Amino acid sequence: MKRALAALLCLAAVSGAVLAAPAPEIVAPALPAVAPPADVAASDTPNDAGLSVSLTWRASPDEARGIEGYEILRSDAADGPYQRVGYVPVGIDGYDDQAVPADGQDLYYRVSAVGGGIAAAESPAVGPVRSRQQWYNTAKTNALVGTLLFTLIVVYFINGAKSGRHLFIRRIAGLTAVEEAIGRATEMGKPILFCPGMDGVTSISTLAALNILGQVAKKAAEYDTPLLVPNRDPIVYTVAEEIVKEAYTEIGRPDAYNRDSVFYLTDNQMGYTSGVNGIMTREKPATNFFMGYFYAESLVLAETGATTGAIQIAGTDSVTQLPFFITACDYTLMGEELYAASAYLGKQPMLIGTLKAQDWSKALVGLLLLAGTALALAGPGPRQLVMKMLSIE
Amino acid sequence: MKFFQKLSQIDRRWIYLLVALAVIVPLMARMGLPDAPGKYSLQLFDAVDRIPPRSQPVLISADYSPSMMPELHPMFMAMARHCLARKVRLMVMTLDPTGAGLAENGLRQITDEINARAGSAADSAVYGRDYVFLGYKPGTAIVMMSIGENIRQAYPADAYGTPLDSLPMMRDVRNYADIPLVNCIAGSAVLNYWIVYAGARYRARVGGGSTAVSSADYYPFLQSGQMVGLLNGMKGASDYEFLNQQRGYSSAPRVAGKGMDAVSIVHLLIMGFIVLGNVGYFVTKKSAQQKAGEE
Amino acid sequence: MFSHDIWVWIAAVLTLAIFSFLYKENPFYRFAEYLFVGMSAGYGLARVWNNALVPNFINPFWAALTAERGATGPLLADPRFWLIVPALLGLLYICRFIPSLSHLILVPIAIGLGLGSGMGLAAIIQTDIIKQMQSAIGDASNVAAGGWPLVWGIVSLVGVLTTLSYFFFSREHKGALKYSANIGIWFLMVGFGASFGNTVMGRVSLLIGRVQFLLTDWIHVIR
Amino acid sequence: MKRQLPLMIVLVLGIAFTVQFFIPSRASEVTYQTALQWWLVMSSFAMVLALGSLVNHHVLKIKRRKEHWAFSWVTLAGLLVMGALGIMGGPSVGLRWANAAYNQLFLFVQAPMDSAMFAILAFYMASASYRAFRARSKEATVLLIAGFVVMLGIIPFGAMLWRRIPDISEWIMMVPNMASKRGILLGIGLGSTATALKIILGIERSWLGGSGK
Repeated sequence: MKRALAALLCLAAVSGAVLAAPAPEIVAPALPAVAPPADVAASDTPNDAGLSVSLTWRASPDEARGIEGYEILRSDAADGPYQRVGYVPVGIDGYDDQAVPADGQDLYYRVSAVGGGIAAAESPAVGPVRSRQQWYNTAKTNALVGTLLFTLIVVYFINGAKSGRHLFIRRIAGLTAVEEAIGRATEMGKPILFCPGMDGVTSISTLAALNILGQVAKKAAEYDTPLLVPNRDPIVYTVAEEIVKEAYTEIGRPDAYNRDSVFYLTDNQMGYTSGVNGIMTREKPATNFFMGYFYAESLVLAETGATTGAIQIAGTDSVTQLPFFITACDYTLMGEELYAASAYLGKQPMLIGTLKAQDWSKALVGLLLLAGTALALAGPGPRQLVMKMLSIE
Repeated sequence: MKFFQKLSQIDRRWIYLLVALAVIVPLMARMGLPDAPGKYSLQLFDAVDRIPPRSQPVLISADYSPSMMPELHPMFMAMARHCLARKVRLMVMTLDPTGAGLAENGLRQITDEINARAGSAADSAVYGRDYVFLGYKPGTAIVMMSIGENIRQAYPADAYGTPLDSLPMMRDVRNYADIPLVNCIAGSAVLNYWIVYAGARYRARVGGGSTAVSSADYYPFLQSGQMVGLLNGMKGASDYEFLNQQRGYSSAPRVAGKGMDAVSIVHLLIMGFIVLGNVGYFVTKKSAQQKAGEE
Repeated sequence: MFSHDIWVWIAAVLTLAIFSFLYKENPFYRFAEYLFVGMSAGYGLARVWNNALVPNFINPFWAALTAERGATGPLLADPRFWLIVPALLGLLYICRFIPSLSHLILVPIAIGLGLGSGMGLAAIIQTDIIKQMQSAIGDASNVAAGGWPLVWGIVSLVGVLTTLSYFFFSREHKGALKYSANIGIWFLMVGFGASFGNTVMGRVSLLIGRVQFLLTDWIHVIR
Repeated sequence: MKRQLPLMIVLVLGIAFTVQFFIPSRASEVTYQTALQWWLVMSSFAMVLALGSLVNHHVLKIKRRKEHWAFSWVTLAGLLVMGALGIMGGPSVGLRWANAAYNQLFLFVQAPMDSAMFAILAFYMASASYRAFRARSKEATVLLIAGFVVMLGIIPFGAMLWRRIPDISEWIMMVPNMASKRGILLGIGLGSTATALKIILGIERSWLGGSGK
């Protein structure tokens, strides 16, 4: 009995020792130990609206020995209890905990290397760390500098234009054709068709198109040539109508304005196209203008127009559709030429002033491209710096 | 001389008629024009071909709508055929609500074919053992990221409500680390998302197929190795069908192969027109110059 | 041989009606065109109602009005209630039908433009300018990619610079600018030709889809 | 007043949301989201104007018995049927039969016309290239050759002619094509930023229509 008791005590002592010692070797001898991830760092996620903490670490050197991923554990006290908040597979050494309960609260993190065949290896706790929101996005500094610089250049040249300095603008091939094309329609006694693009009124190309429409409408009013303006966007339709009406008033012929000339078709891309196709083949306009932003329908419109024998002038900043207008239209204003055209036709000095500003900015961009490339070719370090300065999130 | 003059003023409706014939005839009777698979098609095919059978599953995300079917559905069919014929396990999902029906029907058609031919249980395609259909899930990038953590977060169950853990082939699949290849077939920017979220963020190997119009956007990813391969429109689909047949994985009629015959013939037709148009242009110009010289 | 489904017939006949335009404008096309315009405008109306107004205004606004106030605070503190403001501003569009108030339509247009240009300004600088600059410099300095890729990167940079120089408006294209702008035009033309050529397959595929529908679903000549 | 108020609105909102772009904080984020939602609600009402124009146009056509006036009935009927079924079948009313009819009409009436219109592009690619791909000038010749090589690079025939053709075609897409696109985009970027600035500063006033002058 004594011996039995002694044995029992002995066993209890052993098992007590076993329980106190790190478990793996004895309780689960099948699971080998691995090194935990090192250099775990936790900090507030920069440039965000708060409620997020970013973690980074150095991968465990034992990744090849069965680590499948890393668990991210969080607690509001250094000694726990820790809760699992995320998981990433091996190969990734960072995690954003975007489920932080509140900003300004002290948090502690551990990262644990886990796998089916190994004992989990937890890193020491890091912290305290607090999440918070920021009021300036440092990642957007390049855009801020660009915006300020460009605004400065534009304002400078607008002031120059205001003071009456003459500004030269070179001839744009498609533009000289505009007047000629309107004259042709008048001679033939046929209408002019003007499509102000497929985008809404906030699209820059639509605004440029509406500017050009104003000029075309004035000429049409002068020569008493009927004008057809089918629309796809409800708001563009209302603005276009105002512009055309005003053009007739300005020429002094408000009575000649036909209420049917600016109209809405449908907002469906191909529905609109089928409608304009019908108009082109039935009314046979002598001149077609396609100005603004266009999508795949560009070629359908331009080819149909070509079969009716109309003179066609297109203008778009839609890079993907330029090839089709170039092949199927008589004249095409490419990209920036569309904006330039609207300034050129308007002949307002301030609009021309901004063109000058754009040119100087272009020169600046060109110089920066050259300088940046030269610097980046100097070595991997400078290249990384240039890339970082130009990186966007 | 006259001939070329006439030709340069040819009624465009003759051109339309020829284009129509160039599409209709090959679709009705496969002409069997020769094939020359492109390098990115080959790369993708090889990537699938190297995955060991009956191990980790390939993921195909069928992210296309019916309007892009002619180009993209044959890609899905060819890729799924390749996997199932080789006994490579297959997971199918979609991020486009209208893509779910297309993918599900396609999958059923292929498995029915395989099972009709199969001599034994081992040869047949068994749901849950050889393939699963996860269905549609809204939320594009969120779905991709949650698969990166654990596929059960995005898909607790398959499209039919069976929990993933009750499907034998899914038991050991947790995230991209257990998926040797992620394929996205899409005509939109979804493929881009897969490259960014699954590829760059979770180190998944991404391949896929896209419409001809948007394929050029993916060349940079192919050159930098961020994509393992790409099927470019009808040509890519046809390449894959050809490779499947060449290696004996499929004897099904080549849907995209027919389409590609039509595409090839229209291309040749257009190129022929361009040549004729230019010959006509130079001949008439020369004769006009000669006339001007005589006067 | 032919389908027995009336809907397939309708779809097939309308498809052919649209295609008939290629021969010439005719009453069948005209019918399809007028139908298409009307239906798609109605579809657009339903979409604006179901996808924009109902979830963004009607439902939340109604929920705010009918919510039990005790729990959620006063009505005026409920952001959903304030959706009435954009709705009223939207009604200003309709002032256009009242001649004496028609100028008020400029208010919602101005709001849209202010938001659009404000949200766009710096974003365009980021995506269209800084991003493009980074890619151009990156390609032209990618020493790690070695030999030819680097050469092509530098050729690309020349292409970018010369294309940019073509778009100089405030200076006559003379001297060095003329030379550079001319190279720019060459790059532009290669780009346009290549884009055109690269698009043919996609467009033919769309036609193949339609022909497959006609020959498979309507006349069962191919399987 | 008629033009001062809109110009003020544009100035204030333009500057506010340019600044917002650089602020990541929660208040800024909420402002942005709210603005987007308000904008969407507000713009939805413009649809009334658009449909007013469409209906007016066709009603007048029918009244005045203009050419092809009978077809205007088709447009009006299409508008009414799709609009009504769509709203009745939508979540706000929720009539199941209306939704079924709406979907059926969309799938078998509208969608086929849509796809057919798109498919017409295939024909037009052929006729446009026949007419326009002519070596009239050096530039036109370059365009023609680039297009020709890329087309050849896509079809298997090209690779059989010379196995490097697909690589050349890809090179054209990646190097000169990409370069010209970047150049155009840089110009467009500057041009559209300038226009945005002009709008905010009240220099660009085309949108004021009649009252802008």
